[in-house]
Amino acid sequence: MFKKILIANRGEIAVRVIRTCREMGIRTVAVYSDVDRKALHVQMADEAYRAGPAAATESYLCIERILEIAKTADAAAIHPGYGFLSENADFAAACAEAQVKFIGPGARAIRRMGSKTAAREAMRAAGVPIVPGTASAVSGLDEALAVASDVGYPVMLKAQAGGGGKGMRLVASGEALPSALKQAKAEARQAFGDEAVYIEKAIVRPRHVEVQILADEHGNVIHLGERECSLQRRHQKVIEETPSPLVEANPAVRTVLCEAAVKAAPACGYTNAGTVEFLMTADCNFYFLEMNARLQVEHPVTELVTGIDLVREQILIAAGEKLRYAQEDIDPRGHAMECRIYAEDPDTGFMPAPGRITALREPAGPGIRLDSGAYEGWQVPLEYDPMIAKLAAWAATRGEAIAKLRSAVEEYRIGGIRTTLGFFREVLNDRAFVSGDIDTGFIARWMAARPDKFEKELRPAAAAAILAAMTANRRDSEKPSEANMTASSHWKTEGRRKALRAPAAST
Amino acid sequence: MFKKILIANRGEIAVRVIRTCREMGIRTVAVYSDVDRKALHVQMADEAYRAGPAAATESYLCIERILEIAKTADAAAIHPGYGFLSENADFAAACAEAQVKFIGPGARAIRRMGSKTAAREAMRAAGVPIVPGTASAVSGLDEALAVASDVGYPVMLKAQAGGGGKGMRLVASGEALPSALKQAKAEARQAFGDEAVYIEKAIVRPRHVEVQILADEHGNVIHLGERECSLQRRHQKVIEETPSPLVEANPAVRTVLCEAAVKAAPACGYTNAGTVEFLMTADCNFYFLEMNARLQVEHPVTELVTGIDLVREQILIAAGEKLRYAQEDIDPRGHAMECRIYAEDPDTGFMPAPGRITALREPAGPGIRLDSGAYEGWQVPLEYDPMIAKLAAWAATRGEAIAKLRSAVEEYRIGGIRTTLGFFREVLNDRAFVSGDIDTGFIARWMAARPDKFEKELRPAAAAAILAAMTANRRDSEKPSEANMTASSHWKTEGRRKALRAPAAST
Amino acid sequence: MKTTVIVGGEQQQVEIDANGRFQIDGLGGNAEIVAVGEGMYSVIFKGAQYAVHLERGGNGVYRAEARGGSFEIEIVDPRRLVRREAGLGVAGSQTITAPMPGKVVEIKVARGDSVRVGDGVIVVEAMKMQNELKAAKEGTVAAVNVSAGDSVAPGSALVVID
Amino acid sequence: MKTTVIVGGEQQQVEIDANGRFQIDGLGGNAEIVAVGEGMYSVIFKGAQYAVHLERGGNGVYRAEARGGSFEIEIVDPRRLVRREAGLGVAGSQTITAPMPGKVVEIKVARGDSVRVGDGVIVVEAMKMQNELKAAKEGTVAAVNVSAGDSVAPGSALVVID
Repeated sequence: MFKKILIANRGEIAVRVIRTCREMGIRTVAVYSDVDRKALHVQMADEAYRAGPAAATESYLCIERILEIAKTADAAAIHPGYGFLSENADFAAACAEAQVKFIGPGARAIRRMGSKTAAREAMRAAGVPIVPGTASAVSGLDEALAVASDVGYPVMLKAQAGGGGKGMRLVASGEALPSALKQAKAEARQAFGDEAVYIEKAIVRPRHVEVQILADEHGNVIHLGERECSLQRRHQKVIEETPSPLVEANPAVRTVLCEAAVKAAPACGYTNAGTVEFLMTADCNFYFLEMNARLQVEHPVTELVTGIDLVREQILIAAGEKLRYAQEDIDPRGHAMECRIYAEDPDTGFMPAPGRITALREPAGPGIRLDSGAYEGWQVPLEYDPMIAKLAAWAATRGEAIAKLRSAVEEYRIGGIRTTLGFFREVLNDRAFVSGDIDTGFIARWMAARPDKFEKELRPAAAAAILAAMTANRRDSEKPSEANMTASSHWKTEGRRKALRAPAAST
Repeated sequence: MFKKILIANRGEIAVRVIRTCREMGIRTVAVYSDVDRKALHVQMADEAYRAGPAAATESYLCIERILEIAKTADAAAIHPGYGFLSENADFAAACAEAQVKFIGPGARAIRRMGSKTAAREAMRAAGVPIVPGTASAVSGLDEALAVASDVGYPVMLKAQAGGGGKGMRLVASGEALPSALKQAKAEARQAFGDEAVYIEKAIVRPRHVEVQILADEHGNVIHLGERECSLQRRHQKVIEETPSPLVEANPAVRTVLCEAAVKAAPACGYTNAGTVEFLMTADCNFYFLEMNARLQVEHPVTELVTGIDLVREQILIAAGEKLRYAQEDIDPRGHAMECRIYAEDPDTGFMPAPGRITALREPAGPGIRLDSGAYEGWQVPLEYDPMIAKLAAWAATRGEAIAKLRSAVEEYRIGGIRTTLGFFREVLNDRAFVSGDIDTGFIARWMAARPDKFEKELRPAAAAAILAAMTANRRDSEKPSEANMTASSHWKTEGRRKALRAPAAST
Repeated sequence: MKTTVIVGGEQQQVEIDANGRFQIDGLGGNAEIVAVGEGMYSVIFKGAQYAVHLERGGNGVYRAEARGGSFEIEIVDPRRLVRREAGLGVAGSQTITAPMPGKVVEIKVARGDSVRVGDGVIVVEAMKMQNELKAAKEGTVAAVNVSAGDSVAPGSALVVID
Repeated sequence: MKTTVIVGGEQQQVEIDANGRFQIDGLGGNAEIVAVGEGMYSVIFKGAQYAVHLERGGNGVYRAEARGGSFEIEIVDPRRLVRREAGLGVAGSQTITAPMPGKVVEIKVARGDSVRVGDGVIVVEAMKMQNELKAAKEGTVAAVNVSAGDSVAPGSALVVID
């Protein structure tokens, strides 16, 4: 087994990987950029090395620097987390060359899966259904317009090197295509260093259903069931769950779906943990979307129902061990659901809201799992992804899991910055959501129709809030103004409640 | 279903019950004494009423006041938690009379089980093995001496109305009996308002194994497997786990043990959740110890392996519903272990250490469950039990659960007061503990032989600590001294490490 | 004494005495208000308990969360109130402000340009997301206060539309 | 400049400069020390990271936890050191102090009584537990400063044995 593992990541996922390493008796090496010296993942590691300046390209994305640290620290393996270098084939190749084990699939499999177009081809060959669209990146606007009118609008623009919604755009008509293409390319270039974008027909009201697989280096592949991640905003998942309510209602589909996912792995020489993503229609037709050659953000819900620690299995697989489970050993229990807590302001169209966390009360108790990179006093940096924590709940049924998650969201208090907690409080109470009637357009529609909640039943709560505010105001008027006052001083001007896509204009 | 439940308790258990109520859509009513106005359970409740002054007898133990509040708030049921009124038959009877449902067994069953001697009789009649000793409370010192020399030393003194180690004393010889009897009676009187004490032969190096049962009001009884709670200090459990390592190694015993527990319930007309406690010898003979007619402190470990919310089941049973599970539906998975975090100083013989919590970092992540009544800024009151939180870990195996719990203890930081966290850090690393070689005398022996850990491997850590202390000292010398300084100013005089039973003498 | 409080855009008169006896918009009673942490309060009245989380916005403005509701509360300083009222009716121009700290990536308008509601005006990047800020009124660009590449603080005025 | 630090009962000389370059008992290097919360520090040297949790005990005394070890550290103020050394050898009497805030339940000795090591002297109750404090030396009770029923603060002198 590895004696020491370097975690080439930051935030909650670095913390999460460190936890499993520690439980396995493996020493951990953290890396940090200049703005992350005080980050939680550094405080939890046995060793910590400065990777470089704040800019990710000069720190967390800098292959030479990461490998240099691995060498200095004598790390036997590198866990890349998700994002950053996790699906970078060059990095996997460089690790192999430096004789540091990359905990993930080989460079070749990453390359094939990383190119969404090559992945589509491989899947088509393996007999997995795919969405109609271009076989490779479009050369320019003219080709894009031609393809789009060929498969028919709406179409989806996607970064060839992409993932996580970066460089993705839904385009409803030809007029919107030029600007969308430009933006998608710019985002793709910035996120992946590759501006290639391809086109797919947009499936109407699709659900996002994905299958977790584990593949060892001896040819064994199993799946750990599906997850549904239909609640997305700007193509970013925000709520994920397992089992999928749609699949759960149509259990015959599960067999076909999961078998397709298990077929996908050998089709590209895949090893380690991976996720095969599908779009699924209301009548349970599904199409290959992409394969994520890494640990997913939403892996905790699978861990909660299967009882399997995916990071532990990743490490064991990377160490050359055979899978410890056969397919029939996998016996999911109950229902798990996760929300991603972002440092974003839902009342200003989810604008990023970095800043200092001045107060923190974290939810806990039966069935609650929190994966967080935050602590009281921590300054959420401006430079990276705004996700600061993942809150998950497990219960016997979906209804109980929702109730539990709702209650935990209510308990969760993050002071000093704006977060998406209030948004989840509302969505988790939504009748359609609770009934499982969801698709990837759910949140956009919900935001547009978002109810104004200043209702009678809240009157006593408003009175309590007023009384607390008056008490606080008496105190505050005796104190000088604080740093975080500035950060929040624009509320007043934003109008109340009705959140537009980008309503940062004020009168 | 009940619309509103009053929780006649405080601290972590009140918080835990509130959580399940909230998930079930039941409104919650908290009660609080004068020193608990800012307690966490109050902050989480929908309604909160002052019960009385700090003294428990005038607040949490005051039956009339609690029932008065239940009436004012129009609560349909009362959950008593553990401790306080949870096993008070008069309270259960008073609830019945006031037509408020007591969430627990009926007054008669409590009375029978509450009298340890009557419980022993009932068990003997039902064919459950019991420990040799008196059939009822001893009349005085003379009888005590006679019985003790009859069954043979060592003997155990136990409060007839007891539970939770209060009023219990192990007596090795006749000389120690008078003072022990006096102390046990005083403690029993204070804790339960009843000084009756009985005598049992002390089983040598017993293990404490108990079985969780659920009994509905329609005659159905199931068990949820066993727990082992052999790690005790002053007869207080400090680490609990399920399954029991001893029973796990002798699975045939489980059937007999759990069947005995299931027999116990009808023997005394028992309903709702309960626990049948046994002493078990190394060769798996077991003797009925007592029946706890309430939710146990350590119930989370059972919840973690079975996936069943015991509080939810308690409420459903109290509402008259039939058990939702048959015995064959109960399918425990993996291993769970809990430690009880006390506001006590392990370096001064576990002296209570109330005070203000000045910093708090709570552990979280995969497999971690925290039930806490604490928050940063909270003043741990002097008046009640010093347990402030329970930290539990679930993993596939016992070894992994220990590693996880150890790691979580390491993450857990409670500033401003002394706690037993450091003690757990050491015990969870103990070789004998890890191998499962435990009994109820484990901790006392371990404390006596507690190793001095200032070893070479800690030298760099000590250097880091010195550097941090020097940095802090530069800051602190610029600030006036703080409130919590006083609370900790006696460290210096206590000598380092070697903790005596009651070493509060200083030179 | 009465205090003027603006909640959800509506002015209300609040009375509260030293014993916690209060009167707000027809609701009244005895309230017990205790601070339980930075910005955390527990308020009890008529038996009901409200855990209130307050965020201070400056100038007597607070954002409060309680019982799943979120409220914006302004406690009006009588002196300020005079200024507020004097200032009414002056407006009509629009200032697009930075909603978060970030970097200006692109400015899509120049001084004097005509814009319509929904037109993209400026793109600000933070936390790896490019956010296009749009015009919320029709008019003419009166001022552009920043250049591409500038770092901007939250609330700083970027573009003014007349 | 060298600072004297007492750790685990042993005096050590510590050198540290403004850049974090330090020398302790043969260990040396460049340390980076950052505060990450009330009493929480992260110290990195030679690549190793130590999360240190400090509790302040007054007079330059700290209890520290790091890497599973717990340390008592006294940073010696040169002026205090002089007093310390001057005070040595005066002792011999023993003061039994309250180890926690609590209530005196019973006093088992009176002034002038002889006590032996392990004799119960006084019983203090806190958090529902009665704690019997015992004599740690043989001698005579020189003073009893409290009565049954008294509330006592931690560290207060209860009984003195000569």
